Amino acid sequence: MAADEIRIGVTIPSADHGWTGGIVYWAQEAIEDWEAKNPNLTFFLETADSPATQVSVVEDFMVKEIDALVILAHDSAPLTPIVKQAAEEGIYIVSVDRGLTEPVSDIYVAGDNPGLGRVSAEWMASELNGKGDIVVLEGIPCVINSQRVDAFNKVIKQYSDINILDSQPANWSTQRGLEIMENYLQKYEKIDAVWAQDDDVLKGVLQAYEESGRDDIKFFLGGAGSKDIIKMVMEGDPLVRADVTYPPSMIATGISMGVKAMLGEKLDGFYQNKLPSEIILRAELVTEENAEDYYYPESVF
Amino acid sequence: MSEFLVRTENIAKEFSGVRVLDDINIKIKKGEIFGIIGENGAGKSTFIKILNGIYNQTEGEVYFEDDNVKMSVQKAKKMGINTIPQEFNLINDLNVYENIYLGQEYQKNRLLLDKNKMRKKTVEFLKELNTEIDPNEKISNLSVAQKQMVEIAKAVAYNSKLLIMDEPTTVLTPFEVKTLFELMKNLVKKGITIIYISHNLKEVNEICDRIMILRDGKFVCIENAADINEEEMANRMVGRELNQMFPPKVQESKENILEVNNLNVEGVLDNISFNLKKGEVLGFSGLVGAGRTELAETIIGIREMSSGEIKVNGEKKLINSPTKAVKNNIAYLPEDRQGVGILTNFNITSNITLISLEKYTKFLINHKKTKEQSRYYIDQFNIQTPSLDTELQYLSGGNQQKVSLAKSLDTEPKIFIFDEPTRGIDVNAKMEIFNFIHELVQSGISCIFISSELEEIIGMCNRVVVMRSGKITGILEGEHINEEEIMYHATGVKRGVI
Amino acid sequence: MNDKIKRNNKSIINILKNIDFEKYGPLLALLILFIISSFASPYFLKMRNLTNILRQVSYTGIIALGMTFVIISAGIDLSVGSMTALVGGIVVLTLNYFGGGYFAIFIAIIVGMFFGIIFGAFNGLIITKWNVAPFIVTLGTMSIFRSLTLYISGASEFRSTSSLFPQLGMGYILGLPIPVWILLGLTVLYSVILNHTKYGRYVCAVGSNEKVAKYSAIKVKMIRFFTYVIVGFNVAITSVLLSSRLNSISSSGAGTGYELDAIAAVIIGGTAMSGGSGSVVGTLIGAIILGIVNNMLNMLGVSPYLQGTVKGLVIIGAVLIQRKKD
Amino acid sequence: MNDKIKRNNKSIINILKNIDFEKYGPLLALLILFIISSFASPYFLKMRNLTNILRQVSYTGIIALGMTFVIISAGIDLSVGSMTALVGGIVVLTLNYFGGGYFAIFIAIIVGMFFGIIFGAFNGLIITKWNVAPFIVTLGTMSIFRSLTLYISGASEFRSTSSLFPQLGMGYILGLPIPVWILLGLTVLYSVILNHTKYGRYVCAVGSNEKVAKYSAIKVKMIRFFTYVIVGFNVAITSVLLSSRLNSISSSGAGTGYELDAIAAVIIGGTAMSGGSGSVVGTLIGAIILGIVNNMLNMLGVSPYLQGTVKGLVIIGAVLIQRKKD
Ligand SMILES: Nc1ncnc2c1ncn2[C@@H]1O[C@H](COP(=O)(O)OP(=O)(O)OP(=O)(O)O)[C@@H](O)[C@H]1O
Ligand SMILES: Nc1ncnc2c1ncn2[C@@H]1O[C@H](COP(=O)(O)OP(=O)(O)OP(=O)(O)O)[C@@H](O)[C@H]1O
Ligand SMILES: [Mg+2]
Ligand SMILES: [Mg+2]
Repeated sequence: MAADEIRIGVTIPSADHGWTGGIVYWAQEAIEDWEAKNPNLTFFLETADSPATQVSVVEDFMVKEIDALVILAHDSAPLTPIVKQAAEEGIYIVSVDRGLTEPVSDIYVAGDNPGLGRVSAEWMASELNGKGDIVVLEGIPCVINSQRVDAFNKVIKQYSDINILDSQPANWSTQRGLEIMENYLQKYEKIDAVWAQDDDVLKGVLQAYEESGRDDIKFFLGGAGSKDIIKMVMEGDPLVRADVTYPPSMIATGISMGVKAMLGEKLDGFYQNKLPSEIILRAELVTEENAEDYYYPESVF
Repeated sequence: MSEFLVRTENIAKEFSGVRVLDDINIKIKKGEIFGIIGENGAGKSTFIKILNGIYNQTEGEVYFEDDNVKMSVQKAKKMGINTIPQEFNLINDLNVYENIYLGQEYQKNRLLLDKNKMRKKTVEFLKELNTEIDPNEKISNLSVAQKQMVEIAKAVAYNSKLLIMDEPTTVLTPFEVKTLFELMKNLVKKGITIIYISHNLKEVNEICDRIMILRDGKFVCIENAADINEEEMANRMVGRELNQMFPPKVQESKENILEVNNLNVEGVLDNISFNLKKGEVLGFSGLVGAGRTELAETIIGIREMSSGEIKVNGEKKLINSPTKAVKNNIAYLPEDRQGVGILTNFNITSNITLISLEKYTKFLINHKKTKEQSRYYIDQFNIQTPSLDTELQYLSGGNQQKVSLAKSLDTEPKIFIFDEPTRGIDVNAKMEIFNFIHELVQSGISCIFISSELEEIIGMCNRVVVMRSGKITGILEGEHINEEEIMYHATGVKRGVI
Repeated sequence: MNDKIKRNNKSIINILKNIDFEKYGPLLALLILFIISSFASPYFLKMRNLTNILRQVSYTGIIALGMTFVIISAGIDLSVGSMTALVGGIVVLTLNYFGGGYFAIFIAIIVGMFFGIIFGAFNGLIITKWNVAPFIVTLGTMSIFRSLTLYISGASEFRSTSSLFPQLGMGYILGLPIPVWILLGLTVLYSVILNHTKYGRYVCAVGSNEKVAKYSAIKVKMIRFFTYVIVGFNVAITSVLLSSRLNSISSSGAGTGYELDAIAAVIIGGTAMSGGSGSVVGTLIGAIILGIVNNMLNMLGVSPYLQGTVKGLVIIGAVLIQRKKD
Repeated sequence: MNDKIKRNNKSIINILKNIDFEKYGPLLALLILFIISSFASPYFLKMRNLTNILRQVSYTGIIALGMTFVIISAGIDLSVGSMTALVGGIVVLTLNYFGGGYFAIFIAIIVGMFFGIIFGAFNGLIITKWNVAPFIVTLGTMSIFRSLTLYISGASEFRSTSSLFPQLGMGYILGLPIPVWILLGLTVLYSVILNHTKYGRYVCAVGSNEKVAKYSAIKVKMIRFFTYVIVGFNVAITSVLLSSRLNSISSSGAGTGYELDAIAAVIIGGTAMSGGSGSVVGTLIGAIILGIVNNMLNMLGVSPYLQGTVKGLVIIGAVLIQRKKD
């Protein structure tokens, strides 16, 4: 290996639903871009289907003598000890999205899970004028899901006239979203709005609603900003008027931060020498007005 | 303490309401050989399964050494009751010595198995039985007769008080039977009591002290062996006079229907050549492991031959699967009934029509026709069964054998290979089967008749092929078909020497 | 008089005692569950809810019908979920390629069936030709099929551009969704095949005792092979229905967990894992039982965390009812 | 001379022919994989990499050792993954409750073992006492255990506050990680139990032919029952090691997929799904084979989408080498 070769290991959860599919896509995009730009950069990209597998991946990276690690942790606590060990061996750590439980990363690039719940709730509350019955379709029961749902519920609690009728896990799966929504539609005579938390799930939900032939639901809100849903917002769909971002491209940003740190580059327009230690990506509200800016037709998600 | 080891009082057994044993009161003396005979389905196996704890009686009491016991398999083992069952009770995945000591292993330091001791003892037991079987051989690699010897060794290996033998000799040749009888006599001398079940009335008469006869689950009588002869035994078993055992032999035609030339199977068969004539019963005799079963399996395409040819009706045929054998009108009745013959969780009809299913199928199976056909066989062979839908595991051993026979027959073969066809079949049914074979050959069907019972071979066959360790050592005809010459060719030594 | 009553009483107990629990166990479990559900939730008996359950059940149900044959022959197929995604992807790609009209739908279905059969045959071939344990082969292809799906799609969705295609998965005929008709039709078809054809009989024989089957001139490998082809074919049907319903197939999510659902349906339906015998109608009942459980968990609003506990208990309970007495 | 060479050639071929592929198949597969890997990646033979592989393997490997007994007895246990999470959660909670010192670690381990045995016994009890198919029971408890884990943690992580606890999972003794020592020790122990004790013999007997075992006065249910207890015990060991390594347990992610990995290791190791015989050392080899495959996929940087394909092919290939001739 060349003396000035820089080795960067990237590990992310494997594509088990749309959003993680997007993560894989954006990671590959960023790696391709950087490899084209700088021949000294060598990337290793590994997906992992569980926290324990991801620990193995990091162990393997260490054998490969990486200089920097970009990690989107499967779960925070289980990955912390091994990342800490990597950091102790002098590897530069970029942690993306799911933070670690100890301050071991050099940079933390994150989406805002509670933010997603909060922004969603605030928008829904205002659309409902603080009054109405809503149902919720959650993700897989896990930390991220809890963060989103808890934040959502906290905001909704402030509106005494908004009722959460039901909240069930749809596992971030379209088919499951369809089934759960079918059941909701049987169970509740009147629903004013639906929060699906994830755009994949929302697709199933819309399908179920369309088939039911009902017309009581005023609007639906998904999450994460998949291109299909953004497109619906952009085209002024009356039922899907907004989306809240949780962009999978954050992994690409994380990779770039890792590269820049290795190359000793600064951020453009940034007056500090070192890169920032934390970058939190806002959970942004996408509406018809700004949807065009969030539409990436060539992305997989 | 009384002189009786086992007493039963009013034993009765019902299976889902059907009474298969009724009111059995017997006393078995210590140190005697107690024979039980009866037709297929008479309840012999059921009776001993009550004694060894496999079944619980519906009514009545069992006394063992004067204690009233509610028997279980565990208790029976503890009390020293051991059984050689009618169907093999061996674990295929374990080897010989592991099977022999299953449930009664020797241990070192009360923790680890003492394998060497068990191996050594196994060799000893097998030697006592004049059998050479590697104690490390897996059961699934043994021939049926070898498995039977292992079963015997297994029962003998335990410290028994009561040894139950349910048809132990059906696959054994006279040579092994003799060894077994000697062993039994030795055991009795040591004070062990033996219950002996067999359809070979001659053997029963020879070895037993007293004989109990059962008919339809009911007690008929107990006689001293000295006071009763074979014919009487058979008559009382069946409840009527029996006539001539073997039908007359049919003159075969000159035409060969099957020719086997220079057939070799590596390590098993060595240059086998013989022919089978139309309408002939061709006997195959030999000792355990002579390779008769292997030969049959090679002819029907189960085993691959390394060289040689098989001609059917003068035409060379490649028979490399049982399907081809059936196409060439060859049928096989296997000796290993439960291993390869019948499906124990299928009912009678499904078993009988399994090979010949084509006959009953246009697009769908004609269930009516299959039922009619199996009813025909039930009548023909007098198969004892509650209904056509009874799964085979609930039939008695002999009746299972009859179903197995019907299954092979239903393919309407031109060549029929019987491998130990009378295994576990009562005298009456034997006669029926012999008559049936007679009818077969009369109608021009040719039979290969593999049997370890010399009497059958002599009584039934036009010619007899004798085999020894995979080779043909002689083909006997006419008056040469006698016990002495067969044994000579089978063992390679004159009688009396062995 | 008294005497007669007593006798009557006894006979009722006898009748109950003599119910063949092995045979009617699944039906009994379904009945009990149905009655409990009717009381537990006012929505359960709504016509729409019942048809919903049936449609939700049809995807894994159809696969389970094929799985019945595999399990009766003493095999197993873990690859069905991944295969659903892969075939679904192929169906959508074909559909888009030919423009999404009626003709395209027709071609896509044919192509889907073709690939389902090919993938099933691939499993069957390795299992029978090379004599590798079905569990391992299908564990391997489970991984392979999913990976190919991800590769082809770049881990995204296969999205159909046809506006006609969804009619198949969404449509109703005589008040029942089309997938339900297909499920019921296939149940009848396979039930006939299992009970009234040579093939069905041979599948049972092979599963019961392979050696006996071989000696009985049954082409054991061929019979085995075709059980996997049948599953592949059924997977293809499910793929078409599922992709039509959603007008898309997610490469990562489609079909995940189908293998366990399908196997569970087969076993709840009374077929033994050890093979040898089984019932296609039982499998249908098993699938419906699972569907009702899922439906009721939502309808009753059981805590998301505890849904798994209830589901597990009901699955065990359903089989407990039909357990064999020793 | 020529003659001699010929004869030598022949004898080598004969030797190759006579290798007992069933017995040494797993070892052969491992050797081939090892050699290929050494050439394929410069990192493979690094000491650090080899010990990494062994440690990575130890979690499912330990479970697979127990699973060997279950499968030999013709059973199956799908609940091991969920059970790992639940026991792991309990271990961490206990640890935190007692303050995280050495004493707390000791108590936590004891409590973990206890619950592992209890959960295994629960599976075993339903399977043997009520005679329900192992596949269904453990499918049910797989769902139940996971659900309880989620419920207890509120779907979050169990985080240990102890700074001593990780030493167990991360520490080395004589150059090998502690979990590897435990894996090797247990392999020896279980190998002795399987091959040199009555219990092991009986497990084989029960798996090969239950009826014969019963008639040989073997307490079939008891033997079966304890195979599940053994698995539970091993799951507990894995739980302790895993939670110590991660100093936490994720309620949704811990142990997912362990059941398939463990079963695959057992079968790759030469134990037949149908039970009756098997090898503990084989299982260890099977687990290592899987570990090397995973390691190589990472080391060679195979495209994430195609990793599944390679993995599937290698799993099938490893068993193909040791297939039985008919
Ligand atoms: N488990 C069972 N369930 C139902 N019926 C049974 C069962 N076992 C035996 N039977 C029936 O009991 C009767 C007696 O069977 P048993 O095996 O005792 O006969 P046997 O005298 O040993 O006959 P064979 O000489 O053919 O071995 C038979 O009619 C058989 O069908
Ligand atoms: N599956 C097998 N694998 C290896 N060797 C076998 C196998 N089956 C049988 N043999 C061996 O082949 C030889 C011939 O056995 P075979 O069963 O054909 O004898 P036989 O003449 O039919 O006598 P019998 O049936 O009375 O035992 C025996 O030595 C036996 O050990
Ligand atoms: Mg009998
Ligand atoms: Mg023979």
